[in-house]
Amino acid sequence: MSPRTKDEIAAAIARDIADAHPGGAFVNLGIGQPTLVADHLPPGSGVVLHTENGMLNMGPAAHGEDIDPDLINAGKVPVTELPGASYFHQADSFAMMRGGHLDVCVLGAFQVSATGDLANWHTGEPDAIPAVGGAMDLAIGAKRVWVMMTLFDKQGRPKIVPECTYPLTGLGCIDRVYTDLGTFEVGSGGVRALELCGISAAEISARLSPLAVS
Amino acid sequence: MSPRTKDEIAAAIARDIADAHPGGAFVNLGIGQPTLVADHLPPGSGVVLHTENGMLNMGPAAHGEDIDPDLINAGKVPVTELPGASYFHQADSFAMMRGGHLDVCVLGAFQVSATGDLANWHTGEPDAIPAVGGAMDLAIGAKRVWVMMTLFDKQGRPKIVPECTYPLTGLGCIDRVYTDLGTFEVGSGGVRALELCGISAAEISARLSPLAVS
Amino acid sequence: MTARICADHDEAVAGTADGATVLVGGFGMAGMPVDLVDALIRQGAMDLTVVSNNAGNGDTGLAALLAAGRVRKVICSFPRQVDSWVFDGLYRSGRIELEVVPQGNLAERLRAAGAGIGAFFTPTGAGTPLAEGKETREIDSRVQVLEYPVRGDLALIKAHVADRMGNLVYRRTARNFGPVMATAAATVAVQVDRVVETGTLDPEAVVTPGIYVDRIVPVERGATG
Amino acid sequence: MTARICADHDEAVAGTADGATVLVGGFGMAGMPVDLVDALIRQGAMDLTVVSNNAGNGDTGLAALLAAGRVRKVICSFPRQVDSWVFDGLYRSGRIELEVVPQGNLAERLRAAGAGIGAFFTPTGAGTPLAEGKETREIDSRVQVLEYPVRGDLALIKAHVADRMGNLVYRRTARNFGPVMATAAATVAVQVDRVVETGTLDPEAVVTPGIYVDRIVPVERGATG
Repeated sequence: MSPRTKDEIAAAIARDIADAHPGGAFVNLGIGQPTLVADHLPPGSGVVLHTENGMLNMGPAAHGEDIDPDLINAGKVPVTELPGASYFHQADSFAMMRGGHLDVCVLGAFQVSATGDLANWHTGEPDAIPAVGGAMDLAIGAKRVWVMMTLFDKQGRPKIVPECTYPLTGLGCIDRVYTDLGTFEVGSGGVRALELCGISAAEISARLSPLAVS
Repeated sequence: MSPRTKDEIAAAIARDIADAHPGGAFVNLGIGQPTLVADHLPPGSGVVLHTENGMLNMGPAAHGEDIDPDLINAGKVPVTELPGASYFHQADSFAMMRGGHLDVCVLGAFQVSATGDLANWHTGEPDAIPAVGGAMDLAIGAKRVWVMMTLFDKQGRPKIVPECTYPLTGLGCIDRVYTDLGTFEVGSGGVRALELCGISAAEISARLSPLAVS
Repeated sequence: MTARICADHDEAVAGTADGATVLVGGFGMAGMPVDLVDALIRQGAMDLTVVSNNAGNGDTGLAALLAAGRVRKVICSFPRQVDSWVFDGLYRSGRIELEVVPQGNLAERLRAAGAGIGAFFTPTGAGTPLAEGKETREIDSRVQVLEYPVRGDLALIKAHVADRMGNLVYRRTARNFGPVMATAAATVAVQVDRVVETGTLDPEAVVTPGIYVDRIVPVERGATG
Repeated sequence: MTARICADHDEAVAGTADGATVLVGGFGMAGMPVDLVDALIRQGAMDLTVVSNNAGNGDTGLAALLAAGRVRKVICSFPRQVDSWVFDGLYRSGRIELEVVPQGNLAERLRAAGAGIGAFFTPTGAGTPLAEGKETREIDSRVQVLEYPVRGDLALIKAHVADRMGNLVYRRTARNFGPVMATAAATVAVQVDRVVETGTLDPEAVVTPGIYVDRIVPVERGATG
């Protein structure tokens, strides 16, 4: 088994969401790669997508004549509306999120710590302009918050770390991390590999060291 | 000039609301006598009535075929809807009130103190069942909160007092008191008679003593 | 889990545990989910805490639940009404606890529960007996009282129309506590006048999005269409 | 004072004082009241604090207000965007202050201002740099941050339709910050696609009741009917 493509990671997440929620689920997919998850949800999954700029039952991206500048997702991409949609204002939308009504939220990340801390909003570079958007709300705003990312950055440094070195988005908020090289649980029990893709357990342990991976 | 009837008190309040708000006003009329104010608003006053159970632009009481059990006021009396009405839930309705968006609220009272404290929800009798409803929210929930009451109770005791002996509804929240025997300002400046009806200044001072009335 | 259309009111309240906190919508009889409350009486859960604006009217609905001895405590703003004799009798004989909460604070505490707000400062009630023992702080030259969320295990509410995904619209002032209670309970059961196909309700006019709704019962059998 | 229909956008922003805090609706360009912001540029108020989700896109609207040097401080959740070069330049050269607020906290702080809530505890941001120096408290086994209201002197928002009493409905996700900002400012100016006669909007579907609205301008002259 080789490392997973973005689409394969997204497919794994989509399958796990559907399996864990046979009666349907309310899901928020963060900006960027997590939006790919929508393309892999099985037909009839009953998954309802929330976008934090104020909508439930968001449909796929809009093209051509379907583009409506008043109908966009959190990444400001034109989208469509599915039957059963509803619109609400920002305070109501984030109340829905903060109140724990969403089943799953999937986010990108710079780093996730072994205990589930998330860093995904700011590189911490001195001249970077800080911009958080809904990241901190999303991080604490679902019953389960999952991360989708590559396991190593472009310099080959692990992104699951003993402790985040980038500025935090949320404390102990992540419980699962889907990567190209496998799926990991994080949290109070430390890091546990649920599945490895194209890499051996020994190599993972070596490359994530000094983190212990069980 | 003789003491005012309830309708005359209500008419005085209605006139003062209209005079102070030539561009229209948003007004909440408490349960009981204050509802009489609505009948005395001049045509075209632009006054929009709020009822805290969740409606703006409430119309007069409903009769006969117009009665709809889903359309009631805070006193649970069937009412009607005027053009331009809107409905909202309880959190939104009290947010509107607490946020200071109403211009005037008119309430009944057991007692008002010289500094504007209000007691209107509980007689304090040991076997009385406490029931506050929206009274405490209304007391602090308008730019101006006025009281409509008789100046003396059935035993002849003044209801404008140095300090309330009944349990409080709100602190320093009342700025004007309309009574059968006159209209009074209360607040940090103490009690001031704006108008007396069928009673002399000397007699008011004597009967409200030890309160100083200016 | 998306909303489920129930065969009857009994199914909608099934599984309510003894000791549960039950939020009951309505302001007086407007928005009162009488059929769901009747079903809760049949269901038999004991030792309940009921959160509702009033404490029952006449001898039916919430009053009947109280009369059946199922309620340990009532949290409400206005128990005393001309027709609240059931509650009045229980209270006077010491057989029911009462927590009186200003109506706006009750609504805001329910909203806080649904919105994940840990606590909030409100000027309502400051300096009154209902704030006794509560933390206060002066903010913006105004004494404010710290109030905490009120959460339910079950909410029983009444709406006008639901679609099959649980999106709700209400009717006039019967909306009252429904939308906030729907956000504040682990399980939300709604009785509606009718159920329509998904896609029928205007997405701009939905008041309670389906995410908040678990169980739906049309009041009259056959009112699904 | 009930809402007034203005002859043009300039009338809707007249009287804005130097140093005012201006709430500007919109999420990106959806719901952005571009014409009102343009009028504010013409109006000339200086030293403004702008509260908006973003810090301007391209060279028009909010970006143009920033470029004109009228803004001392921006309070927003997401200044950095692909087309936020105006803000980026001002920020990097130290000519504008920035307060970054998580989007949900921003919305809730605006709501608190409109709802008369003195402050609230929220879990969002706890343990992060954006909560540094803020009061925290553990509630329900969760660290929560105390956040205060954000109030405006003026709110500029865009809605879809207004009636003559100022009742508003919005369009799709352009609703975003409009309804909360409308509650949170002393003066609320709204640009709408059209104005209809009072009584035309469904009272069940009104999103912003007219009580919150002061000044209304139809975007195109003659779009009143």
